Amino acid sequence: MSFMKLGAASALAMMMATGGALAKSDIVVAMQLEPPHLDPTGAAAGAIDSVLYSNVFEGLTRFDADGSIIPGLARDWEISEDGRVYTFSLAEGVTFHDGTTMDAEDVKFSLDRARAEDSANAQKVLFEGIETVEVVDPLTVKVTLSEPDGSFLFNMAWGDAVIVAPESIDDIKQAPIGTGAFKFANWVQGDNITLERNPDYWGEAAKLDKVTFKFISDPTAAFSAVMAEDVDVFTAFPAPENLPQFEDDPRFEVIVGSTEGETILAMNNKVEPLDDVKVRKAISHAIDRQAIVDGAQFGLGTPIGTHFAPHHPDYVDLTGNSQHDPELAKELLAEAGYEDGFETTLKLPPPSYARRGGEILASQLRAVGIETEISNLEWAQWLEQVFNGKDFGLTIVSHTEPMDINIYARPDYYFQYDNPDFQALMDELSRTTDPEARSELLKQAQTIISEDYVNGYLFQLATPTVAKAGVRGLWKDAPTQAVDMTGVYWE
Amino acid sequence: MTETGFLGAALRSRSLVLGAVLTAVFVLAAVVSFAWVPHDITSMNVPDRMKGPGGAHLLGTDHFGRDILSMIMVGARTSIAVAVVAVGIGMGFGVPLGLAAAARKGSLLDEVIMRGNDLVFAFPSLLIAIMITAVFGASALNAIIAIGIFNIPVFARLTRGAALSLWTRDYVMAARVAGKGATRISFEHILPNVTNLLIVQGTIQFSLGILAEAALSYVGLGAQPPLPSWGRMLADSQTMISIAPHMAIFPGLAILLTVLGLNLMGDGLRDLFDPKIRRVGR
Amino acid sequence: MSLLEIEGLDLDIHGEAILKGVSLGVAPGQIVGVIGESGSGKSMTAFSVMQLLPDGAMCRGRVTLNGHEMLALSEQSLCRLRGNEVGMVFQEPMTALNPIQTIGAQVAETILIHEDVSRAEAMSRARGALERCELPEAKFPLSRYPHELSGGQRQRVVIAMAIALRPKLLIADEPTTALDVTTQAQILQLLRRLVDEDGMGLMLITHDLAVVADMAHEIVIMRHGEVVEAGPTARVFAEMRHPYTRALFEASGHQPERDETRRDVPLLQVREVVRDYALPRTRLFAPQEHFRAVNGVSFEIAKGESLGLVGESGCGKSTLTRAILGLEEVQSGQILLDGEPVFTGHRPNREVRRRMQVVFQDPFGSFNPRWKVGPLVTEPFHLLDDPPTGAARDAAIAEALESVGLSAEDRHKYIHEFSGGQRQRIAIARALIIKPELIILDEAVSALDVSIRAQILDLLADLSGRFGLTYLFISHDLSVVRTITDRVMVMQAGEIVEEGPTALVFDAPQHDYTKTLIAAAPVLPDRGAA
Amino acid sequence: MLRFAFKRLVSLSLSLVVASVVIFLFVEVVPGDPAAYMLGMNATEETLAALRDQLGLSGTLVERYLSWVGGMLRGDFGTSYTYRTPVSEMIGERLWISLPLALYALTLSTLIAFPAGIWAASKRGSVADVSVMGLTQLGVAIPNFWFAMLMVLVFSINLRWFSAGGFAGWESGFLPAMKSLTLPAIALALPQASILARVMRSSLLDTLSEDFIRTARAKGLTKRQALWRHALRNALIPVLTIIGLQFSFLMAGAIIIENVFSLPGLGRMVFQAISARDLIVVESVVMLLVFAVIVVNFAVDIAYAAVDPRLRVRG
Repeated sequence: MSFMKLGAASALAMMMATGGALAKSDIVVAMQLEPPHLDPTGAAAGAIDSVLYSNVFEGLTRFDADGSIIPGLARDWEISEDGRVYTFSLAEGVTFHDGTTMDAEDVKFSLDRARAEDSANAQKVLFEGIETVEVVDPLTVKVTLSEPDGSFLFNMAWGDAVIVAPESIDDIKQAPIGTGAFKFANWVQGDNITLERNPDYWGEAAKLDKVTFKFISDPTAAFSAVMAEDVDVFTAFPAPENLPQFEDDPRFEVIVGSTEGETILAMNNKVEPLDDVKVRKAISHAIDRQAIVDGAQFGLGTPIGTHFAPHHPDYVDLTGNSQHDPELAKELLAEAGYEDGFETTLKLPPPSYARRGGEILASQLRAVGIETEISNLEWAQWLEQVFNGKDFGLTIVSHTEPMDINIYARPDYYFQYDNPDFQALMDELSRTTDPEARSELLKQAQTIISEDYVNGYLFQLATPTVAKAGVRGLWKDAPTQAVDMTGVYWE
Repeated sequence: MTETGFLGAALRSRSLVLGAVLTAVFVLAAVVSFAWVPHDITSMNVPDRMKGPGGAHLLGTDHFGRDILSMIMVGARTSIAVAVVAVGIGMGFGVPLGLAAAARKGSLLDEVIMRGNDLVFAFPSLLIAIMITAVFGASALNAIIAIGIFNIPVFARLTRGAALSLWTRDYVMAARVAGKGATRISFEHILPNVTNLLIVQGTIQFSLGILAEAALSYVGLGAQPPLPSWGRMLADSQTMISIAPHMAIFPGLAILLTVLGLNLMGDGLRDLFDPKIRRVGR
Repeated sequence: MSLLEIEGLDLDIHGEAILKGVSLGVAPGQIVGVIGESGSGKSMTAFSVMQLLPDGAMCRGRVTLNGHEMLALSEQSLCRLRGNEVGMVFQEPMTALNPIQTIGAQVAETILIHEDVSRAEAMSRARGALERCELPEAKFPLSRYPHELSGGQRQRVVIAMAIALRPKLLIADEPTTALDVTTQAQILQLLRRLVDEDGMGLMLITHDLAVVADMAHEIVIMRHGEVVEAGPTARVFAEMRHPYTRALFEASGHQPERDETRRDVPLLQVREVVRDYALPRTRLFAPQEHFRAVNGVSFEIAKGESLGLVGESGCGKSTLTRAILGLEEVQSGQILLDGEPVFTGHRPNREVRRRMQVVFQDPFGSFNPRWKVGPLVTEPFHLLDDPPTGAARDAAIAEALESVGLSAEDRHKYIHEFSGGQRQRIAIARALIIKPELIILDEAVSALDVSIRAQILDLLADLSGRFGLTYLFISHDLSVVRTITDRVMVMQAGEIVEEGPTALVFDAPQHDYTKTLIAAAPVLPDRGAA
Repeated sequence: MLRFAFKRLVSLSLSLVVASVVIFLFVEVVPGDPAAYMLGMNATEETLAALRDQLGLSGTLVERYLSWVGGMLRGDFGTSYTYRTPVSEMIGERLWISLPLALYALTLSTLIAFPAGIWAASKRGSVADVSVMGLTQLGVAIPNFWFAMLMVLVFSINLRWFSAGGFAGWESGFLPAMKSLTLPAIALALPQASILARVMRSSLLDTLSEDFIRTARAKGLTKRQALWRHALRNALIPVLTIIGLQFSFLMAGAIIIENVFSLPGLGRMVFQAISARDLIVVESVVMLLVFAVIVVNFAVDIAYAAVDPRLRVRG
């Protein structure tokens, strides 16, 4: 029976028992959700990447703290003129945690595995562009794309594109073997995962000996765990309402960064009356973003006017298009033939930004005559009814994938927006690699979806991190779902 | 026990009076809430959120700035409605099953009903309630069904037990001599003599229903917004318990006092109906 | 100085006076009979001696037992006396013993409580006490549990417990009321023997004058908490100074006048009836065993006749009744009422059942407490195809109630507003309402006090004369059957062992089972026999 | 006695079979596809189909039921969709929290309820009786999750005596582990102790009014001796049933308390499995809980026979 597994010393418990003395080279990081398993290429659950991305697994390229793409296992690369052939030269002397060497073979194995017919990779679409992967020599790989893709290097930095080894692929879900600065040590299911420093790491060694990830889903338990100093850091703290208490407590410091999560009021563009742009515009003007941010997120989160991350250089502030103006909203509804408003459904997924935001939004829409029937769904039901079934009027969800404005170019996507000009714009974007041209195209794209009032753009999801004073090197923002501990240390 | 005697004894029993008063307060609050509520619970004004009790808001405001007293009054409607209908389902199905099982004691029907009861008792009620709401979606109606199902075996078993002892009585034999069939006897003779027991158990199941509804909506599976419910108010208040304790205390107190009132009433009624107690006299 | 002296004992519970100025005495070796109907306070007197009174009881006066002033003693010292100097035996043997403890342990406990002896020693003395009460080691080892014994045997265990420490005084509160006639005789005989052997005083409480008549040296007659008459048994029977004593005596031997004309037109014919009950299987696949409750019974009742059926509990008389009433199908044989079969195929037919009704024993259990008397009495109308309604219905109710000596207005009352005797009258009214020809009286008067019993017997005799009714009178009480029936049958283990005119059967019983039955029944001395 | 046990065993296994069918059908009806839940929003249809194959979700209803039940008989509950580990292993780990918690709560509840019930019954109508009855009325009425929240507020956040949640793990020693189970056990024990005390009191009062108690008093036993030697053991029988019911409730009913204290027990695992549509886990755990309840009921029946000789002879 699994008693032995439980018996393995859980770092957290030892820590607590021996007090803070050892804390200097160890750290306990708490987060809300526990990863279902430990294969980042086998599921979409963000928690897997949070624990393993760049700590245990590394990809060819890698996200830096500010979201820019920096070299990973591929030290440098040349791109052919027509932008279709990428030749990566790999870092030397890189070994996996089980001692096997990491070379071009492993890169080819990982990419072929992700794009294979029966691949269970959640982001399989990132690899569709790859035509061939050739091993030139142990340290060089040549990847040929079917057509140029400006964001290929960006895609290779995703957690789903990390490099894995055929030797250790079989039980990767329970014992992940990567090339990162930390090695996987132990997993007490339902409670914690511990990582230890990888002594023979090829790059700059990690400053900490041991990192323990503790999973506390209940917001009150989270608050008390931090207050009782059971944990050193709590990433994406679930209860923003408690932050003021941590701010004025000298033992702690609060870091509020932003994420790639554009939180939107998605409208089903194919359903009466939401197919009429006037109605969508009316709804956008009925929304008071600041009230939702204050009410639901206790002030955390920056209002957005379009589906783009405000901390990104190419962001255009279009909140002006949808100012909170209930009178205008009523006029627009009247013009569209709905003087006494209409009834629609508001289906909400579990996160508190959706549940609380939904209640506030419902009262704001009611003020202009739009009645909403709220139904709180679990993720499985939300995916089935809203995302796949498209059986909804309105819903609130935060899209946390980085740079995902291209979803507006997919007519079969759940809010069913079909605009040929926008689709053409997206094709052009994927073909251009020149940065200035790309940012001009991105600006145009943001303006189209904002003026077309495809969805009600609410706010960019913030990520509050509460840490003990003295912890250094934590990421402020979350350009991707990751808790990169490689650069973290105690002062 | 002539009519006046019944009322006299009722007033003398302390727990019955206290229980009735407590329950009446909340039933009244629910009824009044249809017509009047101190503050409109649909409108939110975030600026004056989490205000302590006193001033404009007698019991303070919640995390959206809504008046807690009004929320509790309207929440009473949900809790009481769910519990009443759930007990109704329990009695509606349970009592006839119990009567039928007793009328044909030892027959296959009796065995099937009793085994069925044991089976339903074996299922962990809260878990099944959660699964029901997972299948049909979380709503007050599904909470009613989930809680109602687990009331059925309680009433079936209670009715069967009481009916079995009545079937041995001479006046049932007299009715059989008068040619009456089992069903007719069950409703003319057995049921009237079991109603006292059902009323007492009804109040107890009513209070358990309120607790169950609160538990379900606490995990988010009871009544959905904008319909307020005490359980969900507790769940919402949980994270702010250290900065706004009043948000957690008042809904909890509402649940406590309603359930306490019902249980006291149940006790009072049990003593009132129990001839043993009455003969010895308080 | 006599063993027990009670002087001017007053007792009230929650302010309600139960005993008023009761005085009586018991000398060593003397048996004092305390007679009274229910509610006369006879049991409370016994409990006052033992000081085992319910909460809220207030005692005044003097009770001295063997020199101890009982009312003044502390609970501590009272406990030392109970079981040691005074023992008590109760009415209900079935519930008097702890069901989950062996009889050996329970008897030994009396010894262990009062004396510092080893458990083995106590057990062996318990063995001795049980032997004295005629419970031999072979059949009744100490390891037996109460539920494995019959009512009579359990009463013997209770007696063994009471006399284990050879108390000075034994109080027996209606020790044999719940037992059969034959067992009753044996228990009384045992008590007399124990009194003689130990020379202890016995306070015997009963409501049956006959029981006390040939046993008690002195008798005390109580009514509503007061002693109305007391003295040596013979003198009391001879003088009967107090009117209540006379009424009590007269009622016990009451003989209602009946017209004795012979009748021979048969009404009910029972031919070779057999009735079996399936026993629960002892082993899973064992063949289904049966218990034969009625084994080939045949008899006839003529119109207007009053037939008695006597037998101890378990002889099958109730099963026979249910068969006659058509409530249970018989395995073989036939039951005909005026030539018509009670059962056609598997269904009892209504026309036959319409012509017979039943009156039950327990006045408190035979009425639905939720119904008023009106609907209760008219329930048999359900058997009629077009029962009377409106005014005709009211008239029928009024006639039925008045014929049993109640007023038509009683129909609006609830049953709990009537006494035991009145309820039995209502039961008879219920039986009369559809004018049946045959009424089965299943222990109809056993639960009534002697004085009320006499009135009901008079009523039944009068009704049979007026309406030409035929009675099947079932009882375990021979003295009642003797006074009201023309013919009598004696039933034992499912068979009729003797049958004949009542006077003949009682005076010259043939079958020896009948002989033991009649011998065991206590008989009142004839009036005036000095 | 043996036949009595055999008969109960037959009806027990019959209800188990019926329970397994009911659970399986009920879980199959739950809408929502586990594969979609795991692969998120951008998964393509073939990847979903590929994953469903891997999880063994594609067989027909009957095939899946038979393989599930067949597995269970061999102790193999199948592999969890989300965690990809054998369900039996997960259950094993979580049982090490739910079972001790249930036993801890049951002991607490019995230790509180027995003395309170006996004390109240022996002093019927006195101040002691009224106060015990009043307290138990409160105990029954308090929603245990609200009580848990208040305890966390007072003991964890303000007084810091207890950690507010999480489980220290058995390897950190018996005491720290029990310490983290203490508050949840108290929250669970409160209502149970109140119910048990009331049942104990009423059962004892009934027994004290029996005839054999009067016989015992007539033999010279003091009130206390009569209560301890005769009344108590007879009064235990209905109390046994309640304890049996409570244990089965504690095993499954702790879902909410496990959530409030974020204890990784069985209840919480099933709750999370339901929202993650990890159906194989849900089926197996509910089946296990039903099995536990039926076994406990069976044990209570046997205990009946041990306590009450009248039952020993039956059957």
